[in-house]
Formats: sequence, structure tokens, C-alpha cells
Amino acid sequence: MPLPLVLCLILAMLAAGPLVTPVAGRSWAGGALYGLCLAVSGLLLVAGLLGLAAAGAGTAPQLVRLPLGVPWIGAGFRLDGLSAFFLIVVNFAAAAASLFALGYGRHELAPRRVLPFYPVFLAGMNLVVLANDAYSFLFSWELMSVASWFLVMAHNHDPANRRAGYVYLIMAALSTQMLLVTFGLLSDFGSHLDFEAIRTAHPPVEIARLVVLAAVIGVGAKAGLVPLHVWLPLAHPAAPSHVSALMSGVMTKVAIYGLVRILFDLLGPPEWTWGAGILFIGGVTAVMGVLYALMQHDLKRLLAYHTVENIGIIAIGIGLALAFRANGFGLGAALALTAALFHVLNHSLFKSLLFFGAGAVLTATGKRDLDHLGGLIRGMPITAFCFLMGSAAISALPPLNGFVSEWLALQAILISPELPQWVLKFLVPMVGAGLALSAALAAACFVKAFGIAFLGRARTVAAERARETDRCSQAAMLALVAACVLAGVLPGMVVDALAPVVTLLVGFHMPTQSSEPWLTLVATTPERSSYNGLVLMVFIAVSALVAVYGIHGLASRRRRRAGAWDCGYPETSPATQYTAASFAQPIRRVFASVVFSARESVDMPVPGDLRPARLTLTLRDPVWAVLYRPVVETVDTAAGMVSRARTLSIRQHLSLVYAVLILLLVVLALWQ
Amino acid sequence: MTALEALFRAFTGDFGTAAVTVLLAGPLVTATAMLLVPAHRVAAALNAGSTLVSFLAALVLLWDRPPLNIYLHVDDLNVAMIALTTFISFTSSLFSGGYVEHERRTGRINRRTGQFYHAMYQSLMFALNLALLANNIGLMWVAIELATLTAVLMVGIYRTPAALEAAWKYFILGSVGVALALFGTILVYFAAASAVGDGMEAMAWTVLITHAGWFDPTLLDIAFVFLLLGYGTKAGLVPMHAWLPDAHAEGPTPITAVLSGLLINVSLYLILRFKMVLAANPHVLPPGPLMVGLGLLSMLFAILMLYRQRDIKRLFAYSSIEHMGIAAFAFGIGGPLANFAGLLHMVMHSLTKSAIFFAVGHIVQVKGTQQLPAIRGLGESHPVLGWGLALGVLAIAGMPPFGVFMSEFLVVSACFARAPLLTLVLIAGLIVALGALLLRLNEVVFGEAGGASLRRDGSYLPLVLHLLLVLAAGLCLPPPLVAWFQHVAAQLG
Amino acid sequence: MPVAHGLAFDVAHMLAGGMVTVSFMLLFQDRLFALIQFIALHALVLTLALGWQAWLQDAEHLYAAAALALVFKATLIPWVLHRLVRRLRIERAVETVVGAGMTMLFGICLVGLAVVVMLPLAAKSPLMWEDLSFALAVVMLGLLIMITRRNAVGQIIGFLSVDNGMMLAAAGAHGMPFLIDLSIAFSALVALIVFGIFLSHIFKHFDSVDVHTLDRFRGDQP
Amino acid sequence: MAIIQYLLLQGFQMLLVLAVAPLLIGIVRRVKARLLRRIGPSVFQPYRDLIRLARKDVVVAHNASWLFLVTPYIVFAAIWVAAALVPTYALGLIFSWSADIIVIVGLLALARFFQALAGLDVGTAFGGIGTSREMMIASLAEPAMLMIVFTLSLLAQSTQLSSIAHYMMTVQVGLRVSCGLALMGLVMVAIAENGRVPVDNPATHLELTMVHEAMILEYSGRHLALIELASALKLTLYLSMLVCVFVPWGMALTDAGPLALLVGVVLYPAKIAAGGAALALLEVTVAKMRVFRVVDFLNFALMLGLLAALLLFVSRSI
Repeated sequence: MPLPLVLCLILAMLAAGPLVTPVAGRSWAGGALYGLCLAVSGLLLVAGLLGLAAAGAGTAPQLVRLPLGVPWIGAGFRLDGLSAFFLIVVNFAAAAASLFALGYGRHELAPRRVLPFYPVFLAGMNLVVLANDAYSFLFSWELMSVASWFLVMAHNHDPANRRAGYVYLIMAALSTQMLLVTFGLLSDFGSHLDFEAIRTAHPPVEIARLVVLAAVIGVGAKAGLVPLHVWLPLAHPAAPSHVSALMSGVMTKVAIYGLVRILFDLLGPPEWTWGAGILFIGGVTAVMGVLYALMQHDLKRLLAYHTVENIGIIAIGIGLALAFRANGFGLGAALALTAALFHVLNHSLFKSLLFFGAGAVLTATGKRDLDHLGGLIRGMPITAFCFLMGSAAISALPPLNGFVSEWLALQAILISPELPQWVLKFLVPMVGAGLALSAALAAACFVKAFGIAFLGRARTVAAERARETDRCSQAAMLALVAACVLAGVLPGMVVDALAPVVTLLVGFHMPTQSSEPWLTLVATTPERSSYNGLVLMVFIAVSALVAVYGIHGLASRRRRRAGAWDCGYPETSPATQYTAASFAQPIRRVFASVVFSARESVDMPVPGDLRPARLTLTLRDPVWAVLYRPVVETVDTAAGMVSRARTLSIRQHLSLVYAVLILLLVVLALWQ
Repeated sequence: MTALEALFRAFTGDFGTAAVTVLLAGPLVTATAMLLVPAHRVAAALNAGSTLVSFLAALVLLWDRPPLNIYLHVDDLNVAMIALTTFISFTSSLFSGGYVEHERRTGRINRRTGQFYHAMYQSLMFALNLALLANNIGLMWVAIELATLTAVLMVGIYRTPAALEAAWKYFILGSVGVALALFGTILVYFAAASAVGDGMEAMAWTVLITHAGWFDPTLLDIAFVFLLLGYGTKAGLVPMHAWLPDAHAEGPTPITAVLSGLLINVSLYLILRFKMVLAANPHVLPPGPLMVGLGLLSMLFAILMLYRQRDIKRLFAYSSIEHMGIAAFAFGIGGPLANFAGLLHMVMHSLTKSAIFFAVGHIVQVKGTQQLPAIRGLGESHPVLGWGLALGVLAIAGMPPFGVFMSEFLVVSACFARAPLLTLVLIAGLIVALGALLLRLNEVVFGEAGGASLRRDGSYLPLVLHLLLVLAAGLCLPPPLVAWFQHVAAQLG
Repeated sequence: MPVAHGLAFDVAHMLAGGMVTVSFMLLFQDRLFALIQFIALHALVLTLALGWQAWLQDAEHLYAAAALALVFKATLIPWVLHRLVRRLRIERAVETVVGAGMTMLFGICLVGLAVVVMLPLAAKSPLMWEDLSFALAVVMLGLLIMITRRNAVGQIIGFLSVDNGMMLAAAGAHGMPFLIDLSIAFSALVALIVFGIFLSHIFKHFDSVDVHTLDRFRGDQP
Repeated sequence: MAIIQYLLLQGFQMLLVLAVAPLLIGIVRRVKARLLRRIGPSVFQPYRDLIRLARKDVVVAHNASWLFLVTPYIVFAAIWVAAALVPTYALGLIFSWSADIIVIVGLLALARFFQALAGLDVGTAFGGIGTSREMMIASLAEPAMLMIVFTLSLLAQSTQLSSIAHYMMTVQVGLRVSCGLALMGLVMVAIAENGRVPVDNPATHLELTMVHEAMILEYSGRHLALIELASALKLTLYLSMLVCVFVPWGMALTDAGPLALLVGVVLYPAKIAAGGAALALLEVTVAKMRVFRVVDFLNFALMLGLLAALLLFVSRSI
């Protein structure tokens, strides 16, 4: 599909925002808008697929330059393999979100605050992926942030949402400014902001180091790398659920796109130290993110923290790829980068799915707090099934897609001992252990999320009364489930599709999977390691069926219903079930007491006192305390000191002017 | 009177000449007419009409420039500024019609004062046009002096103690600034007279710029110090800024818009004129560090002041100081790109900030107070105002798709080359400023609605017009403007 | 003619120096009437300086400037001020912010600074050098007066002496177009009018011209 | 034609592990009893138990959901497949390449995931205890396991169990410290994962320290039978993993003749039995530890794995 057409589609979406504003209040507006977004993102998805195919066929990337933006460079757009891949990632999730919103949007309380900004948000993300010069890139980047900020502020009556929006926009500005610095350095100090020019000109190594630093800060603030993640768990839950899905599942990926574009495409040959740094940050982010998530009992915030974890995993892949590339291990680099990109795709799928599930729960019960849910699997079986699949996928369980990308990442880690640098030799195993830990903790966390919310007995009347969500939402969720399963059992196809992208970035690609027998996935060589999701799924299905028929045939198939056994305790109230906090207690004791300096204090009344016993739990976010509060306090103190100037009288102001004048004259006198 | 005499000795009958004549004579005639003839009814309409005429005249100047003359001239730098100034003066006059009417109805001013206000408005426009058109540095000085005096009279128009105090402060600081600027002008004349000979030529800017190479560097240095402090006072650079917040807060809002949108801009423009002269002389000490220092100081000071404000007009007044600081910083850094960015930033800021003040004016009249804590939740109670203000604030905070984003983008990316560390300070400042503005926005627009809600008629046209322009500028700039600014930027050194 | 030039130089020097001296006198006067008389004297010396320059360069516009200075600054303005003070009954309002001694010392330093800053000119043309450095000194002293006076009238007087400094500078400039002089007089006049308006208002609102009392009404008291 | 033979071999292995698993449990119990000076049940008792359980009809709590009902089959299938993919009597079976160690760990994680969810499904406090502790232990065990995998793949340049075993068999590995450390680590992980003493006590009920048993408390009849069988299979899996990595001798190589296969088939149960006996010996000699001591236990395993990897680095870089 020609790039101009793609741009026209995006423009149509961009225009839809202002156009829908006057009628946003009408009942049909939502349906029309989301329908339009669904159609356009569908077309853009096709465009992405075609673009990827074209890249595979080796045709040169399409270029378009519009007379917009900074006059002397114009606004350049480019559709190459990488852009195409991210177009697919963005628009698949976008289409799903629009489909979901067709149903979910009807429950929206403030449509006027959501409809105008939703298409702008989508358009912004699409433009970032296509932009080919610093100005258009940052313009779209910031447009994406602002639009999503409006969406976060959609329900502004909750002070928490206002605070979320506040923190969010400031962090977004930080990221934009740091990227501005990045491009300033890259483009030889703003002299040529065009990516084509930047590509050819490689900055000297010390400049390049600064570029990497600035880029990691700038992208990290948008993608949510620890310690720049603080806005993410605030902002993502605040938005309407289909927007949360896009922010968590897609916008963070667009940020990753920026990192990949800068580090692998625009910047010159890497140094291994960059890889080590990003690897370390990624490891920390992965573990911290999942630990944060385990401590949450708000469903959407839990999911948001998981986004942090997954971004960490992606960063690990990118860091490894850099390290391999710096040492000339083309295949290793290809493997690690493929793992990262594959995980980008996967996370966009299952994180959107999970947020949709959370949204469905929210509309059905009006609650986000896990401890007010429970037993939803009876009221809303389809949502429960989809959420279960999403949980299994994000917990990296075979044969779903989450496992594949983690498997590839681990394979990349396992060949890292070839790297010559001792720092990497020691760092990579640690990160590998961290990766395994985060996977296991993620499983724990989603057992908690699904188990507390959907299983057990209903803890509130609202949860008791929950009914299945509407068809559109179900369709969206089921489509994502199908995508997760397909990507899980046919990973070879995805890897082959990624091959041109990876070749574009590191010059090598993983072995062509379609040539392997039985659709097996091979990391480097079949002798070394291989995985076949399809065979596994068939195997499991077959043996499960064998077990069912065998045991039903040979033995009884009768079933009696009775009260729960529970070691003979009588029927207890639902309040005696494990809550989110109590579920996390063992892990909290093991990890959080160190990381979050978690403290539990039990207030047990004396016998005869009718007051209920209370367990109070205090967690302290180390990042906020160490990094952010000092900054806030500094600014506040400075403002306090400066604002004393208001009390000066006219004469004192005059004296100030006078003092400056004399000072300057003295300087002049001394100068001559 | 000098201006008129200059005018009559001026050009001979082409469109440009006619346009310039209109630009200067129009406001002057209107002002005198209004002062003499009592015409309360039509005063506002007259005001708007006259400013519209001057705007059209300015448009004429865009494609037909008058021949050079030693009193008045039109070149790449001021042609754009004139168009901008006349445009904003037109929109503000539209706005002030409704505003003054409302003030009169609520009895804050009487008919006479209203007419006096319009007359002063016209004379202010005359002064600004003269300052922009002047080729003679003395004329520039006279014009800015006149502008200050009229502005002072308008700031004090409410006659409340606070208003008087603000006007008084403005007057004292303003006149000291004027005095410094005059001394600087005299020194420049000295420098020029010894090079090009005595007489009027030695005061014509076009002559100065061509002969600057032979001027005495010492005199130029000292002169620039005085001129920078003098005109910097008008531009509201810290520490000469003290008048600005009070004048903005206590004066009528249309004047606030004009002060922030035009007067401080024009003053900075005059500083640029002299900077160009210095740039043309290789022996002078570079003025860059001076402007960088003042600019950075102004920016940081203003940003920190943003946090403790409880008066909405004062808040945005400090933001104006901040942006003047940014522009001065850019010019101080120098280089074609940074200068271009600075010029663009001046234009964008004046458009955006006046839009914001239009919104603020409506809000203050609707809410009956300027106290921020009393203004909450406009998003629900007054959607147009609330969202207009929100968009304006986002624009001024440098968010796309508005023009300030582009100018700040260029400022940062260009200044990063010359002074990376200072630019990092600038970036930090920008983020902190966003924090401060957003903090207010959260309450004013998104907070829980409450408080009074008075009736206020009057069109939102100016607000919308400005926002649309800033939006368009953020998407793409008109090529001729770019060409002019690039040429000027090269001259600015 | 070298002699004349020498003489010209000396007289100009004397007059300029005279103005600086008068500025010093203004600096340590604390009685308003005395201040007003001295500003008149200041203007008178300025008139002489202008006249001398006019005779040297026989530039008639300088004669006019001298006349203007004589009429406005030496006569009219002091008279207005005098009336103002009488009307406001603040004859014996005594106020300087810092002690006279300190002010003096500072003033001396200022003069030194003015001379040193202009030093590079000395090589090219000593006439211009001394003229400008004295003018600069007068300007700086005028500003000093403005910031050391708490009283509005005192500040007006400081501002006037700054204006006189400008005139002095302008006088030395050969063929300085008339424009400037006019505008100075003009501005000073306007200045006075507006000052007058404000003083009357201040008087209306509060029974003192102490600018300090105004600070109470600043809108943004923290 | 060959494909059929391969499939037969693979199928045979599936049946083999299925057959051996209860026997292993029986052996362990028997040996423990003997060591405790009791007679103990016959080694075939587990078979009888399973059959009896399968015959009983299932009692399900009123509020149990469909997940509760399908879980036993999923758990059983996942673990069975995993066990079938670990080389037991022969290397390079046709489907062995469809999963390497990491995948096998993943399959076990899959089983655990559903097991844990089922534990929460009925909504009793016991289920909660068991589930949360199980997940805690697992989250500690997996990093340790990965470090061991790291060491092995560092040695054998592969994560395929067949290739590792082949390497261990053919190449003269020599007596490496790393192997010893990895062995210890793997044993400790195996103990933790299978809930054996000292981490958990499979023989207890109604004790607040129990983990696995608390999780499956609500199951009965054929469901319980499947889960018991699955846990037996899991133990077998870990033992055969230990065996095929550290004592691979006697396993038939890829495309070996029938004789070699026969040797393998005969040797494998013997190895497993020996392993079971060793496990029993271990269980009677140590006492069960408090739940939160398990952390130190597994961290020690992790340290072992890390140490093994680092020592390998040293030994290779020299």
C-alpha cells in the first residue's frame, strides 16, 4: 500500500477527533467513531503487513516528504521493515480496542471527554512509527502523550486521576526533552534533523555515549523503565479500559520503537558497555515491576505494573542484542533482537486482552479492587476464559506466545558465555536468573489476579450479580486469545516475518524457520535447542483426551455436589477466603521486606474487647522516596525563597536595577 | 510631533508609503478625535475599525515595501512584527470592546473613562507602530517612551489603590529604563558621529548597520549595556521586571494582553536592532553572554515564581517573563538557527499569550475575581472558556500541535550545540514550568466546579482566532516569513 | 584655534565638573526645599554648559536647548515642585535611607567608575572622554539619589538630575540633532505632569507621599 | 516405515514413565518404612490406591467451577507429556527435540499454574495457604533451575536433554566441580518442586505447614487419582532428568539397535529405583523445615548454580 495512502488514512483519523467533538454527546457518536477507527486501523494493519512483505522481498523503503513542520527539512515519513512491524503491532491492538470500545464505550459516562481524543491518540502512535525526521518524530510523540493525557483526565472528578495526569504529563515532557537532546546530539547539533542524514553521519564515540544515555532516559520515561516508571501505574488505570489497553499494550511499545530506531538504525556501531547498561536496567525493571505488581490489589494497577515488568524483559533483549552486535556475534544479536521484538508483539496482544478483561469486570461490577470481587467465573464465563488465557500467556506458559519470546530470550542468554567481556559474563547469568524469577513471580501474580477475582466465592453483592459483557467486547477478547494461541503454536512464522526487520537492524537473522521440519522453532542450531509449540499442544490435548476417556471408560464418571470439604470446617463466610494481600504474604515476606521495607503490624484487641483485630501493612516505594521527593522538595524550597522577592518595595527594585548596571559597568571597566 | 514631521517629509505616493502613512496617521487621528469629541457609543467600534484599517495597511506592507528613508523604513525584521502587532491590536480591540462595556455595566469605570481608555489604546498603537517603523534610533526611543506613558495611564485606569501602586511602580521603573535607554542611544550616536559624521545619518539605523565596523567598540559596549538594561526594563527581563506582574494584574485585561503580546515584544525587538549593530562590529565584546545570563535568570526566576501565585493574571504575567527570557537566551546563544528560533518564539509567544489573556479576561469577568482558589472547574461550568484556557496553557507550555512546540524545539536543538549545559538548565526549567502551570490547570479547568458565575457577553472570536493561528503555525510556517527570519537571523550574528 | 580649544576644554570641563559637584550636593541634602533649590542650580549649570557648547559649535539648536533648560528645568519645574511641597505640607519631611557619609563615599566610587569605564576614549578624543564620563557620573549620581530617597519628591528630583545628565552628554555631541533635546524636555515635562497626577492621587488616598505606604496595597502580598 | 518405528518408541516411553511412576512412589515409601523399622506397604500399593480412587465417584463442592473440573486432566496431561519428553531409556526419540529443558520446566509451570488456580477455586482458606506457598516456592525454585540449566548448556553447548546426555556419555567430561555443584542444586530443586521432605511432607494432612496437600484438599475420586499420578510422574520426571544428565550410561543412542534399547529399558527402572531409595534415605535423615526456611534452602541451590557457572567460566578461560 503506497505510503501517501497510509498517511491519508492517518489524517482521516486525526481529523475525526475535532469533527466528532460537537456531536460527541449523541448516542450514535461513539459507535460511528469507534467503527471508523476499527476500519482505519484494519486498513493500516493491512498496510503494515504489506510493508513487511515488501521489506521481506527486499524492496527499498517508501519515502514521503510533506511541506510541513520545520521549513527547511519538511516532514519526512518512511515505511521500512521496522516501521511496518510496529504498524502491525499498533494497529492490531488498535483495531481490537476499537472493537472492544464499540461495546464498552456505551457504558462511558463522559463520552465528550473520550471520543475527541481517542482517534488523535491512535493517529499520534501511527505517526511516530512512520516519522522520518526529528521534528515529526517528536511532534507525533508529544501529540500521542497529550492526547493520552486528555484521556487520562477524562474522569477528572477523582483527585487521584488528576494527580495521575499531572505526573504523567510531566514525565512525558521529560521524555520529549531528553529525546530532543538525543536528536540534537545525533543530528550534529540540530544542523540536519532528517533521519536520512543522521543515518549516514555517525557521531564520535563520546557523543554516541551521551546519545545512548539521553535516549535511554527519554524512552525509559515513556516506556516505564525503572526508576522512570512512576507515572505508569498511576496513569494507565485512570484512563477508560480500552485506552488503558492501548497505553499499556501499545504506547509503551511505540516508545520501544524509538529506542530500537535510535540505537540500531540511527546511531553508529555500538559499544558493549551500552548493552551492559541496558541489560542491567532491564533486569532491574523486570524484577521490580513484577514485585510491585504482586503488592497491588487494584486489578488495573496490577496490570500496569506488569507492563513495567514486560518492558524490562524487552529491554533485556535489546541490551543483549547490543552486546552481541558490539562483539560481532551477528547470530546472537539477531536472536536477542528477535526475542525482544517478538515480546513486543506478544505483550501488545495479551496486555490488551487483560485490560479488556479488567474493563469487562469493571463494567460488570463497577469495582477494580480484587478484594471486592471473586467468583466471577460463574457470572461471566467467557470473560473469565479470555482472562485466563491472557494470564497463562503473560505468565510465559507453553504453548502460548508469552513462552516463546521468553524462551528465545533465555536462549540468547544461554549463548552469552561466548562474549569476551567478564562484566557481561557475570552480568548475563544474573539477568537470566532475574528473568526466570520474574516469570515465576508473574505466574504467581496472575494466579492471584485470576484466582481472587474470578474464582472462589463472591466477596460482594456486585460480584455476585456480575453478568457477562456484551458481544463486541467478547469478540475483541476472543480475537486476541486466538492471536495469542496462534503466535504461540506457530512461532516460526512470526520469526520469519521478523527476519527482514532484524536483518535491517543488525545485518543477520535467525535461521529460516520455515525450512525446519514439523514447524519447529530453532534458536541457533537444532542440536543446541529447539521448541515445537504445535506438537506440544497436540500432545497435551491428546493425552488429556486419553486420560478423560480412559478414566471415564475404566472407572466411574459419576459426580456428586456437596459442600466444600475444607478439612471438615463448617461452611464459612466468603470473608475467610484468601485476599490479594494475604495471597501475596509469603512472597512479600521473602522479597518486599527488603525492597519496599514492608512492615506488618497486627492490632489485636484484648480479650473481651469487641473491636475487630486489624492487620495494617505499610509499603514504601524506594524509587519515589529516593529519586522524586528530593526533587519536588528542592523546587518547592526554591520557589519559597524566590517568592520573597514580591515583598520588595519599588525603591529596592530600583536598587536592584542600579546594582546590575554598576556590576556590568565594572565588568566592562575591568575588561578593557 | 516629530513623528508627523518625519512622516510628511516621508515617501512619495506608492502603496507602501500610503500604508505607512495609514499605520501612523490612523491611530493618531483616531486618538485625538476620541479625546476631543465625546462619542461614548461609537468609541469601541471606532477603536476596532481603526485597528482593522492599520492591520490591512500592514498586510499591504507585506507585498509592497516603501522606499528607504532615514526616519522610517520597512525591512525583513519589522515587516513581520508590524503585521503581528497590528493583528493582535485588532483582536485585542475586538476583545476590549466587550470588556470595557462589561466593566462599565458593572460600574468599575464610567463612560468618560471608557472613551479615554479607547483613546489611549489608539495612542499606544501609534507608539508601537512608530517604534517598529522607525529607522531613527531617537525616534525608536521616543516611540517606546510614548508607549510606556500611555500604558501607565491605562494600567492605572481603575484608580484603585492597587492599580495606582502598580501604575506608579511601572512609571518609576519605566522612566528609569527610558533614561538608561536614552543614554545608550546618545552613546551610540557618539560612536556613529565619529565614524559617519554628524547629523541625521548618524542616527539612522540603516546607516549604522552599514558603518558599524568603524565605530568605537568601547562606546558600543557601554551603549549596549545601557540599551539592554533600558529596553530590557520594558521587555520585563529580571531584575528589571518588577513592574510587569503588577501592571498585568491590576490593569484591564485587554491591556494585559497588549502588554504581554506586544509591548514587551517590541522592546525586545529594539534590543535586537542594536544587537545587530554590535554584531556588525568585529571589535566589540560579544553581547551574547550578557543576554544569555539575563535570559536564563529571567526564565528561572519567573518559573519559580509561578509556583506561589494566587492571582491568575499574575501567574501568566510571570510566564511572559519566562518566555521573554527564553527568547533572550536564544538570541544570546546566537547563530542563525538559534536566532531564527528566538524570533519564532517571540511571535508564537505573543500570539499564544494574548489568547490566554483573552480567556483569562472572560474568566475573571465571569467569576468576578482574579484569585486562583476561587476559580475552579471551568471545564464543566464554562466549557469554551475552560477548554480554551487549557489549550492555551498547553500551547504555551510547548505542547504540540501548537507553534510554541516548534519554536522551543528549535531553541533547544539549536542552543544545545553552543551551550549544552546551559541548555540542560533550560530544559529543566521548561519541565518545572510545565509542572507549575499544570498544577493550576488541574484546579482551574479540571477541579470541582464552584464559585460565582456572572453574565458575560462578548465573542470568543479573538481567542479562537489566535489558537487557530498558533495551531497552523505549529503545522507549517509560511515560506516568506521563514525567508525573512532566516535573513534577519543571519544578520543577528 | 588651539588656545580657544584649550579654553573651550577648560570651561566645558569646569561646567561639567560643576554639575557633578551639584549632584553631590543634591546627594546629601535632606530638606525638600533645599533639594528643590539645588535641582534648580543643577539645571542652571546645565544651561551654562549647553550655552557654552552652543557658542563653541555655534549650533543654534543648542542655544534653544539651553533656553529650554533655563525655562523648564531651572524655573518652571522647581516652582511646580515648590508649590507641590507647600500644598502637601511636607516641608520638613526628612528622609534619606542610608547615612549621608556612606552615600557620599559611594558617589565618589561611582564617579571613579564612570571615568574608568570611559578611559579607552581618552586616547582618541579627551574632550569626548571627559564630557561623557562626567555625564555618566551625573546620571549615576541621579539614579543614586532616586534610590536613596524614600520621598516621591526626592525621587522626582533624582530623575530630573538624571535627565540633566543626558542633556550634558547630548550637549557634547557635535551636531546632535534637535530631536533628542526636544524629546528630553518633552519627556521631563510629561514626567512631571504624570507625577503630579499621581502625587495628587496619592494625596487623595493617603495623607503622605511616602511611597512606602503604597506597598501595603500590592496585590500579591504573600 | 521408520516413522512408525519412531512413533512406537516414543509411545513406549510414554507408557514406560506412566508405569514406572507409581512404582517409584511405592519404592520410596517402602524403603522409608524399612529404614524406620516398619514393614511398610508393598511397593505396588500405589497402583491399588490409584485404582480404588478412580473407582470412587467424585464429590465436588457446590461452588466449584468448570476450571476445577478440567484442572486434573490438564495437570496430568502436561506433566505426562513433560515426563515423556525426558530421555529415559533412549536418546533422540522422535519428539525429544520438540522440547528442551526450558520447555519441560515450562510445562511443569503450566501444570502448577492450573493446580494453584484449582486450589483457589472452591474458596477455602486451606486452598489459599497451599496456593500462595506453592507459588512462593516455585518462584524461588525457577531461578535456581535456570542457573543449573545455564551450567549444563555451558558444558554441553545445548539445552536439549538428549544432546546433554550424549555429551556426558561420549566426551570424557572429567570430574568437574561444576557438575557436582549442578547435581546438588538440581537435587535440591527437585526436592522443592516435588514437595518432599524437608520442604514439604507429602504424608501429612491437617497441618498448617503443608503446601501441596493443602492445594488439592478439595479433590476426591478420579480427580485425586489423576493428581496423585501426576505428582508421581513429576517425581519420576525429575529423577529421570537427574539420571539422564548425570548417569546417562546405558541409554540407547539415537537409532541404536534393539539390543541397546533393551539394555536401556532394563537399566532405566533400576536407576530410578536406586534414585528412589536414595531419596528415601535422604527423607528419613533430615527433618522438615519451617516454610520460610525454604527460602534459604532454595537460595543455596541458586548459589550453587551460580557458583557452578562461574567456575566453568574460570576453567574455560584458562
